[in-house]
Amino acid sequence: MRRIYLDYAATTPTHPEVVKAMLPYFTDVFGNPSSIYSYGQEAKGAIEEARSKVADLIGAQSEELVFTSGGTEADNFAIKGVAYTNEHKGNHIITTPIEHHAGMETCKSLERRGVRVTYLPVDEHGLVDPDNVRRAITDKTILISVMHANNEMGTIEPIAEIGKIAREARIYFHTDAVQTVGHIPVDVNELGVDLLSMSAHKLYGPKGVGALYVRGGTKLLPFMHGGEQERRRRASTENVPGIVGFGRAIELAKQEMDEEAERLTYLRDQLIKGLLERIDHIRLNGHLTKRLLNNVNVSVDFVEGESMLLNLDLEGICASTGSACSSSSLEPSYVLLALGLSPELAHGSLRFTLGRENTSKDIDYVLEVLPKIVAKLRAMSPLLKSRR
Amino acid sequence: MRRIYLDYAATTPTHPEVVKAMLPYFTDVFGNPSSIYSYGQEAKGAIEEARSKVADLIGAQSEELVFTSGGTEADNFAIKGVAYTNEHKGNHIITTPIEHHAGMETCKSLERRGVRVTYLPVDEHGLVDPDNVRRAITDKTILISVMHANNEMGTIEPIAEIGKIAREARIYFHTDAVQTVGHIPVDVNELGVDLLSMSAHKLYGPKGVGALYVRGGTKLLPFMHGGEQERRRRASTENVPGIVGFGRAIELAKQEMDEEAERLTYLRDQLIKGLLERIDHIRLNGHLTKRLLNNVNVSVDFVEGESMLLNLDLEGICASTGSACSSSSLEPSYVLLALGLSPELAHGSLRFTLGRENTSKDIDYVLEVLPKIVAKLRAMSPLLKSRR
Amino acid sequence: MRDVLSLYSEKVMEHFKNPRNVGEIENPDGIGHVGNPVCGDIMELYIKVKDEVIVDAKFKTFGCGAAIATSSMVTELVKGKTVEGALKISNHAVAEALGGLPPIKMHCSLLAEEALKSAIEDYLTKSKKGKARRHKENAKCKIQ
Amino acid sequence: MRDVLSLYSEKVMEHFKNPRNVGEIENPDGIGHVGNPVCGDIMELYIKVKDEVIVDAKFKTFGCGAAIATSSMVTELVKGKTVEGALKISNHAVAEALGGLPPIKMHCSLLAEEALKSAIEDYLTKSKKGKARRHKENAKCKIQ
Ligand SMILES: Cc1ncc(COP(=O)(O)O)c(C=O)c1O
Ligand SMILES: Cc1ncc(COP(=O)(O)O)c(C=O)c1O
Repeated sequence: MRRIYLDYAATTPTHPEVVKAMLPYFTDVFGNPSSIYSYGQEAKGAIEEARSKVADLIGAQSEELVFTSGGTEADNFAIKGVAYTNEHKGNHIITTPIEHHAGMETCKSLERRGVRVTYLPVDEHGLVDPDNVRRAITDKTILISVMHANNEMGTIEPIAEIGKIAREARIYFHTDAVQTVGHIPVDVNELGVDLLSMSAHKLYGPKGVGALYVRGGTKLLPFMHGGEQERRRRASTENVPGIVGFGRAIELAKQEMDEEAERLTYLRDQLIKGLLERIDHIRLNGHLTKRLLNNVNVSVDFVEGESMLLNLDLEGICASTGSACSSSSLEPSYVLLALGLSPELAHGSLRFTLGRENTSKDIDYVLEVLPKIVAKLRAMSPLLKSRR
Repeated sequence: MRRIYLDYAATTPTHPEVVKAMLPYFTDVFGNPSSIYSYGQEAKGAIEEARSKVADLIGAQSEELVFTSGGTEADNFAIKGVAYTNEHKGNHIITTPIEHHAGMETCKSLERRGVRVTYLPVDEHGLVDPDNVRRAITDKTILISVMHANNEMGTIEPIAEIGKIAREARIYFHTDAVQTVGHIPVDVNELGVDLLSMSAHKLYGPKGVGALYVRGGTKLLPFMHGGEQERRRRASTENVPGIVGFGRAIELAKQEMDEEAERLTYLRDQLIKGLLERIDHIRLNGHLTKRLLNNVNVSVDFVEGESMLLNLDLEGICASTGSACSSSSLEPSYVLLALGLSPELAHGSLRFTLGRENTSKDIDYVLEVLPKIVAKLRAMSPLLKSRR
Repeated sequence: MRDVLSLYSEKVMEHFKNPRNVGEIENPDGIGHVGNPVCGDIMELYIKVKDEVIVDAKFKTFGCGAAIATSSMVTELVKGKTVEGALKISNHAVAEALGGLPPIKMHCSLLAEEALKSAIEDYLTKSKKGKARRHKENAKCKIQ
Repeated sequence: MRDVLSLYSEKVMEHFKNPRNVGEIENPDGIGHVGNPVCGDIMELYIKVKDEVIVDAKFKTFGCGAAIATSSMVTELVKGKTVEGALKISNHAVAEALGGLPPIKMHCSLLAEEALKSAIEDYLTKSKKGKARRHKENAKCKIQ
């Protein structure tokens, strides 16, 4: 049976070119970049080359980038960093109820330590209203953190507009751009952000490496204390192969971005259209147009997400769901609930996220397989009966 | 010119077998381990296999291991974790002045937040006296953190004895075992530790992955907030290839440990003896016998470390120094100063750490080259003159 | 591709793929209705009783793979048992019969046990053969 | 293996490998002694002056690669200069002549400048041709 991977927002395969670029740094140029002998300096050079590639893609200066172990660390670093560095100035953070767990749980951890957090409302498409940001600002506000695009339902937020408001109010502005960097154009100056999180494994780079953009002049207490790596901003022996791979992945993403964007947008729209046509009682979650170009998120009435996923998996299709049952908590996706969905609909969500290897055939296959699965599950659903 | 790598304590080359084990997890089994489809579950299985290998080596249960991005994160997680979790119980930490930066800077960051830290004295060989630990305990003490073996001068601390004291006093006990795991036997129960830090790249595994052992029942607030990975103890998409590589490296270390131990001890002693014989005004730093089996640390009178390193590098030899000049601060190694060395002697230190690829020939070569370098530098040293 | 996901045992997947006794019973002697849409699991269990023996059982379930498999299994286990015997079927028995469940899915087996108890109570109440016993509260959205 | 380490420029490494003017001058006209063992850099600079022109310069240095290279370079730069001209040699000039220094090593060039100034002051004091000017304090253990 062929396998159709439609979960690129969860993670991507590392591009073979990326693996190739990484390999010498495991066994050959393996020196510690902090060492002064030439052998360590070579590794250091490779890191700096990667840094300038990443910086270049997002319109930043090399010195403004700090490599991390992934998107989660970048979010923790940014949010806790601003909170701890600016304790004397204030203790209020503005964010949204649809941030990734990495942002959300970090904010909650700060709430338990006395920080006040405002979770702005979002509309039924998941959009934040910049006016609400403006209104939420107090003289104690030290940080605004709004994600660039949501990983679950794909809505792209008005970051540039919020950036203007943050700048006027002179408040640090962080965005989690894990789902956008490498996929759509991201420019830290156009967005007006001071801090921006990235993760390599979402753009065909390796797992376990990411970066935080920190605008020049931003004071930020380190999150990882220890040695003097990353200009004393992030301790620990650098993950040289990972960083090199990240750089190479960024380079490839840049080359292919325009073409891929067009191709994936077409496939995405094909899938959305097909699903809405072939399955009744189904709805698209997230914004129709202000949307990640590879994201399809639907809620299917009367059936639960995990059972759809398992059936899809049996047919060789990898997808994802906001149903609780696929995680170790039981509440359904807080992101979908924030859009106003009922718990049933949140449990009945399915996410397909497209990527490099997908073709029209994959879409056709999903459109052939999923309606049957839904029919089978609906036949055993007590919810359907109760509506007859 | 041949290159002789004698800086295995800084980092090791990733073993080719380890790279081989990692490769499939970049491109083939690349799924997100949190996904429920079979493809993600395969990756999850690989992680759990690695976990049990690591646990097995240190006499722990699999559930007691949390993978991290390296030794630094493990130290941050352990120390900040205990401090934040036990704020209500007390605010006093006992540690040493010779911890790795990762432990040291983490403690300092806590001091800035009101935690009281006792830095125990060490004797001229770098040994902590367990009686001093006992005496330092107060009813506010929540953590004792003493490293297993020092990365710079190689002294192995009496961890098991301190473990007994900690257990009697019912105080959490952390050890940084980054330099020992995979090299000498480490058993969490024999050592009596509750928390133990490891790093893969010190044992022929990849950079950017490590682990923290957390004894069952230990309450520890997460350090990285976000998703539910690692049983909610450490968020972020797992670095699957890195973790698999760590597991494989541990397996290889276990197989080769006894033989390597004997071989390296012999080479180490050959190098120590040779250096003391061939260079006058030189002294061994650290303990003569309670010592990492691959560590040689000497101070050479009248000459500065970086200039020796550079000359060694020109001859193809990679080593390291506790001289400030090799880092971005100017103070010399706080570890060597803690032994009572004068600043000149600390600046004049050289560290050779041996590993898998070294042979007797390498030792002979160092013994041939270094005396000439020292002679050349002494000829231009104002310190030597002043003693004539 | 492996046919069986390692998250679940082979037996669970077998019941998930081919659930037994799906549907409703016309004029059932007892109906159990448990679960909660917030938690993402809703089970309906129907039983037919003759001479104190459960002669038929069917279910309808909205829920994850484990919820469907445990529903299927509990209907299998219960058929042919006396009402008293059926009351002794514990969630662990259901899980065991399925070759085990992942820890985070054990609550599904509890739900199946509750659905059964609830159906039997319904039967006992209707048939006035016993006083209504309070069945346990529905599982909260919490992992047991 | 590359002959030149990328931490330092080729020029720095060249002076490090073959430092010029190592040693002491017997009966020097001025000695500069700067640095501090705590910071790991100690420089001694000797000058010989004839008709207000520095005709010879030598050094002894305990320190890192940059310290040795800047010592070597400053002795080269100073030879043949008048005392007044030599006083104008800045640390930046020394660093520039070496093809640049890594930022964290700029303090070494400052030390070289100070060693030179100190030697000239010593000369001026001894020769009573000027009042002793206070030379700047030794660099603290801090990166400039
Ligand atoms: C929007 C967003 N932020 C943060 C993360 C966390 O990144 P990582 O898994 O690299 O820690 C993810 C993905 O997991 C994400 O989609
Ligand atoms: C004793 C010790 N602890 C901690 C670390 C930090 O480990 P890592 O570089 O993996 O963060 C090191 C090495 O750098 C070390 O030697």
